[in-house]
Amino acid sequence: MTQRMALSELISSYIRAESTVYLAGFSHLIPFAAGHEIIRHGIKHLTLCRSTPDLLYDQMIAAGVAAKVVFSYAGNPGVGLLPAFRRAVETGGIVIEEYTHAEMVARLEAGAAGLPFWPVRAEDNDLTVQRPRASVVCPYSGTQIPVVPALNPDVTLIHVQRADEAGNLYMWGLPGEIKEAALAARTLVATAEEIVPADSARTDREHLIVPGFRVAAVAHAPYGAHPSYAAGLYERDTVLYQEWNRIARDTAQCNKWLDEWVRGVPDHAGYLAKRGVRYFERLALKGGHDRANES
Amino acid sequence: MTQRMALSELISSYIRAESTVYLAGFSHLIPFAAGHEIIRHGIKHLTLCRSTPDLLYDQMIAAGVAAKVVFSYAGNPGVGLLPAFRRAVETGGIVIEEYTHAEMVARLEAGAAGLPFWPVRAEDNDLTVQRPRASVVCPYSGTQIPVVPALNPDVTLIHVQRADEAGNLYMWGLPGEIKEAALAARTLVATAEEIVPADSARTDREHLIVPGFRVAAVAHAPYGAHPSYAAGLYERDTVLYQEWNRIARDTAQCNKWLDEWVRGVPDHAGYLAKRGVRYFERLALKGGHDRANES
Amino acid sequence: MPTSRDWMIIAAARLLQDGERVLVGVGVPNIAANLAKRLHAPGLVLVYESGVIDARPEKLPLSIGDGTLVEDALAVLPMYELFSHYLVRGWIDVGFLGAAQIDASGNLNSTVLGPYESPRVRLAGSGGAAEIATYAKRTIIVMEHDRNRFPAKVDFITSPGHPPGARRPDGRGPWRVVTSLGLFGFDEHGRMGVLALLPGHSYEEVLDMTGWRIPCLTDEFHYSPPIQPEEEAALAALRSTLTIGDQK
Amino acid sequence: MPTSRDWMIIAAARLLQDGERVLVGVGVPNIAANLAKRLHAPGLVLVYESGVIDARPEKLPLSIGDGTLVEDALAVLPMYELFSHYLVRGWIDVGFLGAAQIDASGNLNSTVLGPYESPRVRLAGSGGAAEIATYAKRTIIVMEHDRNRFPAKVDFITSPGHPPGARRPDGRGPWRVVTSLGLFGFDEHGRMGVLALLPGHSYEEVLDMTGWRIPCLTDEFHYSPPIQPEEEAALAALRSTLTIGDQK
Repeated sequence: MTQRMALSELISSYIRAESTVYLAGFSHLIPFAAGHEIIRHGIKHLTLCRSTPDLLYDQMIAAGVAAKVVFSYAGNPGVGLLPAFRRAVETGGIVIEEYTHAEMVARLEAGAAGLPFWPVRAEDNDLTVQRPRASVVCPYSGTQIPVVPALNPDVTLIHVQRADEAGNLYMWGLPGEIKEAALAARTLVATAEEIVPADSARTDREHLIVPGFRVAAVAHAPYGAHPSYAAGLYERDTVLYQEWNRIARDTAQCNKWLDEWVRGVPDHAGYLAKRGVRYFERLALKGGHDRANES
Repeated sequence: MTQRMALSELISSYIRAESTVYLAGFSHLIPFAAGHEIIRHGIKHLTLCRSTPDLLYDQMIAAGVAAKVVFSYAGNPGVGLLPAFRRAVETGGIVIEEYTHAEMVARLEAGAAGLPFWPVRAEDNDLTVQRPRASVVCPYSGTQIPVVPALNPDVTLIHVQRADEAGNLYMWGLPGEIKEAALAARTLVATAEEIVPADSARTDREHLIVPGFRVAAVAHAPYGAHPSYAAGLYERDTVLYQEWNRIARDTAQCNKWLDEWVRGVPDHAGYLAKRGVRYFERLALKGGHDRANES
Repeated sequence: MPTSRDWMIIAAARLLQDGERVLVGVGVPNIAANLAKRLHAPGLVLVYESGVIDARPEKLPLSIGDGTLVEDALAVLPMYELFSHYLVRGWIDVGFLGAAQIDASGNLNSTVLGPYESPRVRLAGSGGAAEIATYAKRTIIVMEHDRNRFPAKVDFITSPGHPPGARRPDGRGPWRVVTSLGLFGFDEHGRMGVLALLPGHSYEEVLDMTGWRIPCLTDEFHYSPPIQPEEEAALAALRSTLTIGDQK
Repeated sequence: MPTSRDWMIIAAARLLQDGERVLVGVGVPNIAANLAKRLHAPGLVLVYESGVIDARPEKLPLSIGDGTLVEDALAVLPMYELFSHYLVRGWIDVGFLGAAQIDASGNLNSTVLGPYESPRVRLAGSGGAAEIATYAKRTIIVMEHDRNRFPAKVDFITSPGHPPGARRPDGRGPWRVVTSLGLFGFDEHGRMGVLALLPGHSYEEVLDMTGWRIPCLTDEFHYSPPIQPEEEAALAALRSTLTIGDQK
């Protein structure tokens, strides 16, 4: 059964140095609160996986958390590139393992199904020159079918709009590859904007992403995706995305920012307090939770 | 773009003798109106595919429509076996190609993805003695992984609770393998309980099964799944399931029933008129359409 | 007076534990699982191959695709997802199946009586039974005890049981068989034997109704406890949820 | 006064036809596709690799994952389904992409400037660009025209263009390139050439800004019609939907 715990305890219980983690999310529901907690705990040598590494992974790279990134698109959405990621790749400070989106999500499908590979339709390109793609011979047609290897993260951590006390996780808005990453995980943990009594979200099953029995632990983390957005709850804090784009070009500035906003606060509650309640009010969407069933 | 047409025209336009058809549905949303129309049109030598052939396929077999059945479970849900199917198989009157459920839906996944095979986790059994299962060697692990061949029906026909004028198809309740069968089809057509103005169902996108551009044609067929059920709209007419179980044991009785209820009425409207409006009222669920968003 | 069918249903229900995830097959297992959930196992997670996870049916479902399974379910998944992401990944504790035939190794036949190519009786086929029997953490089989249904070797292996000479190494495969005569288990060689007899039945009767010389795995044949009033009442209540004509 | 960037956006928008299904890439293609939908192609079906089908954004989306794309969309699918069931199955009419570099065969680079193992500039990577460029029925590329961005051979092939010496046989692959200087197509050998010049630009300028001797595919260089008032107004209106600070 799902354990409910504080975010700090969840991170120290489940995220180990040198493990392969998938902090999921796609444009929205990026688990910033959890990622920052990983930085605070000083966990090192992680392999960070996500189709779309963005600001959070850039901050984690800047903080020295990552040894490797497995990805298909590393950008700051609508703003530009990821300065810390760029610097790390350009100076050899990090190992990368790179795919296309279609390959990356196929890797998760294999992981979710418990199979060692997945067939894809794909042409060769210079990525497959760098990382030759295997194939199998179709026993029916005799054709060579490209395949990609399964990805089974040691831990997938997702952030959702709603969890119930039984650990059932509900999300809405862009699904990206969040569910596949959850299902492919050896261990699945989550943060949630709100935790409601067991069964109280049961009528909302179109938004169930995984049942509680698949979830090892859940922590309450309101605004846990800030500065990304949570569909139906709050908007993206684009100013911070732009700000990071400037800050992150300079290592000293990066560290100063991390010291102030991550290492310098005791935990996520501290982060929220430091920003202040009023800060988040302007990001709130009209209608708030009521929009769950529309989006 | 999706053409809207009468059911009779849809059947004569899209269902050809000797083609492979998938009349989808899983316990509910069985496209009885469309299947009966196929019988009326006297179309022959069809290969009928569905994971769960039930009453409708039994009637189509009894009517001499089918040359072959591709399936994984042929039963009368909650009642017993399928007498006409049994007779046809036991006397060699029909060819069967049989899978497990997991294999059958994997075949559709391959078809939906445009790949010639699909990997599965499965052990051998006597089905694979009858129909040896191919495998591929995983290039990463070196293990033999069983595979099944893609299934791409010439035509998949599904019945949905709601279509809009643009051909967008919406369903709720048990999904079974309905969406996969739709996506695997070379040509997809549908019948619908109701056809609403274009875009008027747009807020209901959790229930969208395929966008209109995938749908060649749609016909209006209220109570088009009777005597099976349509979640949220009407209940199963279990008495008819039990009745068929008796009738179908005898070929003459079978034909008499088909003459009366299928061949003897001009079309689906004629069938509804023959049953009478009052007949259907007792099957209506309390709340009717309003339950769409719950189920 | 409870019939031997009632006994079988109740004995099967008792094997399910609260909180387990049970993949429920059609027929008697469906009745027994719903009964367990109304008795000692309210937290039993009923899973159906139709895609339903944690069903809370108001009525006894007539089939695995009955609308009553959908209404208050936690999740209703495409079949592909249920098989691929849940069953074969090991998230099901108990496969709870019926069959037309079972043999000494726990192989199940749901496909055909007689030869496959020229069947005497063509049955419904596997559905999910092949994968349920091989990927659930353990399997419980529930079926009427009859010589034709308990042959030394089934006519057709739909769901493979234990391999020749041994139990499956990982605990999977047939664990218990509940019949109208008694309760059965499997020895270290993966062969079925008697664990207990239902009241009013004898080992001789079992031998007579079984197509091989089925051994005893215990000295204590007594099946206990007897049917409790609340069990009988719950079974009657469950059956009463069916409308006339649907009785089973 | 429209800038050459405005010209590029408008010229790209004009290539999209009403009713087409266009898979919209990040950056300028996103602006152009949203502009087309507000002008001559209200029935344009905007598809995003984020899983959105038939988006009707109120505002200019800042990225392919912007919430405005989700609000009134027809469908919002898992990425896997969008790629597997729609894109690679041939249901996308137009792939509408930007890139860091393009070469004479229409190969696109979105991955790296300099060698992959020791990059001068590490870019974002493929995302869906590899599959979009190869599985859409045809591809339109939109990018600023600059010598560094139009080398004879791209530093890295993220999205393969036409094969050596020929166009792709099935009509797929690069079809048009819209730049800040003009409009380009591909000859029967799959090599890029000039179709038209934007006002104020010359063939000599194109030659100067292109890393190979790019030929002319037409005698008529004039790009017509000029920017229409409604195009300029629509572009301004689209940009005005962004809040201050988000301008692009």
